[in-house]
Amino acid sequence: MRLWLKRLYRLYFQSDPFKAGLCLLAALTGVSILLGLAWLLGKALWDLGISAWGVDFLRLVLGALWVLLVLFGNALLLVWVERKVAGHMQWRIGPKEVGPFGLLQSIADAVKLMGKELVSPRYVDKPLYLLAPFLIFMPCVVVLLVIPFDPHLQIRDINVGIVLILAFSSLTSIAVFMAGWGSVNKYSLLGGMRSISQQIAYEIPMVLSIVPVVMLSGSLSLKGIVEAQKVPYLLLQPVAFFIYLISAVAEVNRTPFDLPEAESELVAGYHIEYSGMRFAMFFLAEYTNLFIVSALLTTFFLAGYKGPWLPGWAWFFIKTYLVVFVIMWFRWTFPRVRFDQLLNFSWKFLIPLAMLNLVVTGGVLKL
Amino acid sequence: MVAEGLLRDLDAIGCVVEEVPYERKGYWFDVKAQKEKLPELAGAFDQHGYFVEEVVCVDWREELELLYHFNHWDDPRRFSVRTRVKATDPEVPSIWNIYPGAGWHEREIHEFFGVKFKGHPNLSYLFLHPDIDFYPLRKDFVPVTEEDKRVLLGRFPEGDEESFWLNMGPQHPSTHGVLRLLLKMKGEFIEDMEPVLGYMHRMQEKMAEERSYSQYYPNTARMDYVAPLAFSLCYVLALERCCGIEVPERAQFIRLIAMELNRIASHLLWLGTYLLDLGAATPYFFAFDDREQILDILEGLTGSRLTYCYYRIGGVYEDLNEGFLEAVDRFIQRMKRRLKDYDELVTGNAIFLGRTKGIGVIPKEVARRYGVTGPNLRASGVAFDIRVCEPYDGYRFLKPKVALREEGDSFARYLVRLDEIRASLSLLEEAISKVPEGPYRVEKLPKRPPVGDVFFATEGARGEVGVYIVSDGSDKPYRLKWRSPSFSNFVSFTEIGKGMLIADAVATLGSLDLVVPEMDR
Amino acid sequence: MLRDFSFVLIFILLSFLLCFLVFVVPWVIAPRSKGVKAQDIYECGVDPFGSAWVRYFAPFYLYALIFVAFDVDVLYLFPVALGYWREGGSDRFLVLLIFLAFLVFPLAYAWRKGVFWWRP
Amino acid sequence: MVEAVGPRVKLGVLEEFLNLARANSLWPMTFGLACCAIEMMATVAARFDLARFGAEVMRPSPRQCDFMIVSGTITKKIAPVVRTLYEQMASPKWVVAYGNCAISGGPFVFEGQYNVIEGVDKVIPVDVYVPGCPPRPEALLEALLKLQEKLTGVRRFPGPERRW
Repeated sequence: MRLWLKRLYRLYFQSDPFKAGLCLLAALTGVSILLGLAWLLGKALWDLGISAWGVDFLRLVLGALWVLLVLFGNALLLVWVERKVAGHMQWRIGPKEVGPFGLLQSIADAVKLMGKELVSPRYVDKPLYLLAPFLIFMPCVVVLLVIPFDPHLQIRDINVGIVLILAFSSLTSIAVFMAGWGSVNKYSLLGGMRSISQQIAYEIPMVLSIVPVVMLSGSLSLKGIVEAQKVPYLLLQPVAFFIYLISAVAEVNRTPFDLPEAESELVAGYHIEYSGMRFAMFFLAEYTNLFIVSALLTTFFLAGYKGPWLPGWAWFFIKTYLVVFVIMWFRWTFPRVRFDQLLNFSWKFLIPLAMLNLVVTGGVLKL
Repeated sequence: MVAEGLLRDLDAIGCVVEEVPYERKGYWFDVKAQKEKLPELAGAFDQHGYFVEEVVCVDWREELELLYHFNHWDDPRRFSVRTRVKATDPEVPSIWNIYPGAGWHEREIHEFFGVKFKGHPNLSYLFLHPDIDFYPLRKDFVPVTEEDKRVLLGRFPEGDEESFWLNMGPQHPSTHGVLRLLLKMKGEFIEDMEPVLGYMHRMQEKMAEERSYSQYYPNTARMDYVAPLAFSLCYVLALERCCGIEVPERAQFIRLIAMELNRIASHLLWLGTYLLDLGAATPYFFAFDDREQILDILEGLTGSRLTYCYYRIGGVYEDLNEGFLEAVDRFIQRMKRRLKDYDELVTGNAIFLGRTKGIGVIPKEVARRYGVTGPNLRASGVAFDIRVCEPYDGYRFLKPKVALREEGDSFARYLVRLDEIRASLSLLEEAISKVPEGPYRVEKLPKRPPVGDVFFATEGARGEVGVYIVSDGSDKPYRLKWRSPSFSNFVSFTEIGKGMLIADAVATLGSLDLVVPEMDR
Repeated sequence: MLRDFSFVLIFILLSFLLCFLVFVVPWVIAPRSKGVKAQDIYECGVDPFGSAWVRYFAPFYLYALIFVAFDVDVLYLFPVALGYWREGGSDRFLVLLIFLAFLVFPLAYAWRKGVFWWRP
Repeated sequence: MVEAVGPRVKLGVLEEFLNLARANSLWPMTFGLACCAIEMMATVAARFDLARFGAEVMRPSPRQCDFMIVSGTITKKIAPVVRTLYEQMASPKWVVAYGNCAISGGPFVFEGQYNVIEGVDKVIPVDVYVPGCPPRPEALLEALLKLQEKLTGVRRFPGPERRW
């Protein structure tokens, strides 16, 4: 066993380009096979119809597996991508030594965090402090339930999907505030306060930019919206698209709107007292939320899984990760805004603009 | 001129003013005053628009001598005001209400020498650890009495449980080192603050008294490690002035080139970390990459990357290495291109403008009363640059262009620093074409400096770097006092920082370009 | 409908279970620190003065208040928008305008009252 | 100084696997003290790029980082802070004494000195010592490799002698 581990170690760290390429190829093949499998299963189940209880149960089990795959696969991938993207934007190469092209970097991080102590400070408000990581993780799982990855790959097409998503993503701000308040730390308290007012400020323009989409498509189900898009709504609703993009960046607390965890002001913000796996939950939620808002942007404005030649899920992931890349690009280019500027930008500019956009859309549709 | 008007006033107050040779002493007028007349005297200086450069205390065993160095932006002829008090019960009237900047120097003297400043509102610990129960810089062992200890432990908000007190630092990403600010917050706003310094107090001044002149010299570079050559240069030039050594012209040019390269490196480091404070990570990497180019050049010249020990009394350690001038030229061309990139990436960015424009304005009057110098002062519209006002060394041959802005806010400080990089580049371009041939150091040096005192000021990357050396003719300094620009720049923040948002405080603190070990010494 | 939401419920439970499992692992395999201050509140390495739970200042609450005025109304926009295009006549536009006017009012009022202007 | 108690369940293979992961994901704490901190920053920057080894994730909160780089002089005033920060780090944790000051007080030790603690190992346990005043960025990279070697028992790059 020991020898085997050492061999593995040597493969990790002293791999030549050939071996590295091989590893990458194997990893890619594995992921493709998994994706294809999930797609096929979804398709088969779709064809079976959804009346039978047994099929529902099967969908549930497969759906849970799929969600886990997306959740963890996406987080591992995005952490690596982010560090690599940051590296290349900053004239360096980023993770390189851990596995081929540093691909195993995020796995090493995850395992390390798994073996890290869970410190729970003495003076914290125990229920709030302990519950916050649960609550921040929960919306990520639930929202993935309704996202249409493919015409056949949607775990459950709930007819009020948008409302469900809005309701659950609002929970994130509560979890963050619980973390900030429950830590009884002054920095985390400031972070929590900032977080909650930021999230509520940007939720309104976000909702107001979705309303025109609902007007155009006449459906609250995500699949219905995708199916209604003859052309991507980006072309019909460019203003709503940009409002949604900005609000999305703010909702997931990323630079230039990463005020709740502003490193240079609040040290680490609301998760300052969290260590090990508890911190990892916040980390995981951040990247999953990033994926989710990008996926929703794709669904609402970029015609979701629709596209020529390639299968639906391929189009979906390509578009989503393109949006993710753009948001990362923001992060490594812009400085952070100030807090009152952030709030007032929403209340004084985005919300009036979104309303105006709504009125114009309404007027044009009734002409 | 301003000084003449002041001299008449000083006569009226009744002080003995003596004109001293500037070339040997570093100041023009030596004013001897009774300690009771200090506030009146300070008032006269204030009326004529002088600022306090530093306050020095020298322990002459029976008596303590207090020195106030006053200087003027438009008429840079330095006044040295000295007064003597009994060592047994030293008490002096404080001038903090006229010059709040001097009040901070008084706090320092209070804890290091035990001089009591009558009327000072806050004489608690600033630098020292409460366990140190003697006055460290006194020549004899003088323990801290119970009563003094109470004063020193005075102003900690132990009982004040109702307010929101926030410790910013010592371990905080945006204080760049171990500065600690105790902030009294009102939500996101700062109501009041109490800085706690001295986490990096490394006894530079005490050490100077224990070591010989040349033994102490390498440590000068460890004070302001971002632009160490300014401190080295200041120390070396002060001793040269004291001994009357004339340095060969080639050495002066080499010193100037190295100094300007170091200044650019320092400003680049500031640029990177400042943008990091504002949340933009990428400029940090760009700036550090450019800085590495300078470090390569300076490593070839001096042999080390960061804490140089290159200047020598009477010249420099080694002649220019092969290919040095070409490397500098290559760097100048590269840097000119890169400055355009910075302009595109940072200067026009709307978020950056929103964060820095109109934030942390230092008015001229505040700058004067606190003794702010360097780029921070020049961003407030005062063209005060030691390189131009009191030209020393190579700057007697080459005049740098003084970057100037009127606004006084963080954005102006950013622009001034970028302009200074440009000015330094053109100065370098001129210098490398004019480096004369000849020896690079003088062969014969005196063993020890003569008895007397000397002050020397140079323009570092952060402002006026000054050193005051008292020599008793032995091979060790009797007293050595640094004027560190960051300290004066920082204490101005205690006034302008009140009522700020915490985000603005970070933006302002970053724009002041502080180096903590230089403040703490 | 009920079946839809049973999915949601099951997923919520699933996420909690997952989280719980993830927290048990480090409890088992991670070493633990000893130290006097290991369990204390972190504040840049020094002891904090006073509690973090103090009276907080008003602007945040003002934002929360206008949010309450806003959010519920905004949610009612969805039913309005749902059948907006395909059903009904031009009078729907008037309805939309009236609805939005109710939204504009609190915003204008808050703006006028200086909620968006921060001062110490 | 006993600084930590072991895990509740300890398996040899599991421990090795964990150590392998730990060695490849060492997150330093953002804590600069003095001169050496500048070289630390240079190590993170583009030329030396600590990110290659997955160690560029500078966490400012001690709860989330794995090792502390003590980059500067330990004065009497900062010593309790360093101690507190070390104790507040989540275990397992390591310390790199970076530079002569952190090793022994460096150039700031002289007769009659009153404020410098001569070496950070008088305050907290140290795993890797890096000499130099200040050490070059390459030295910090080497310290990182040494720390990894301490964890896995294997040196990442073949050094002067290959172990296996």
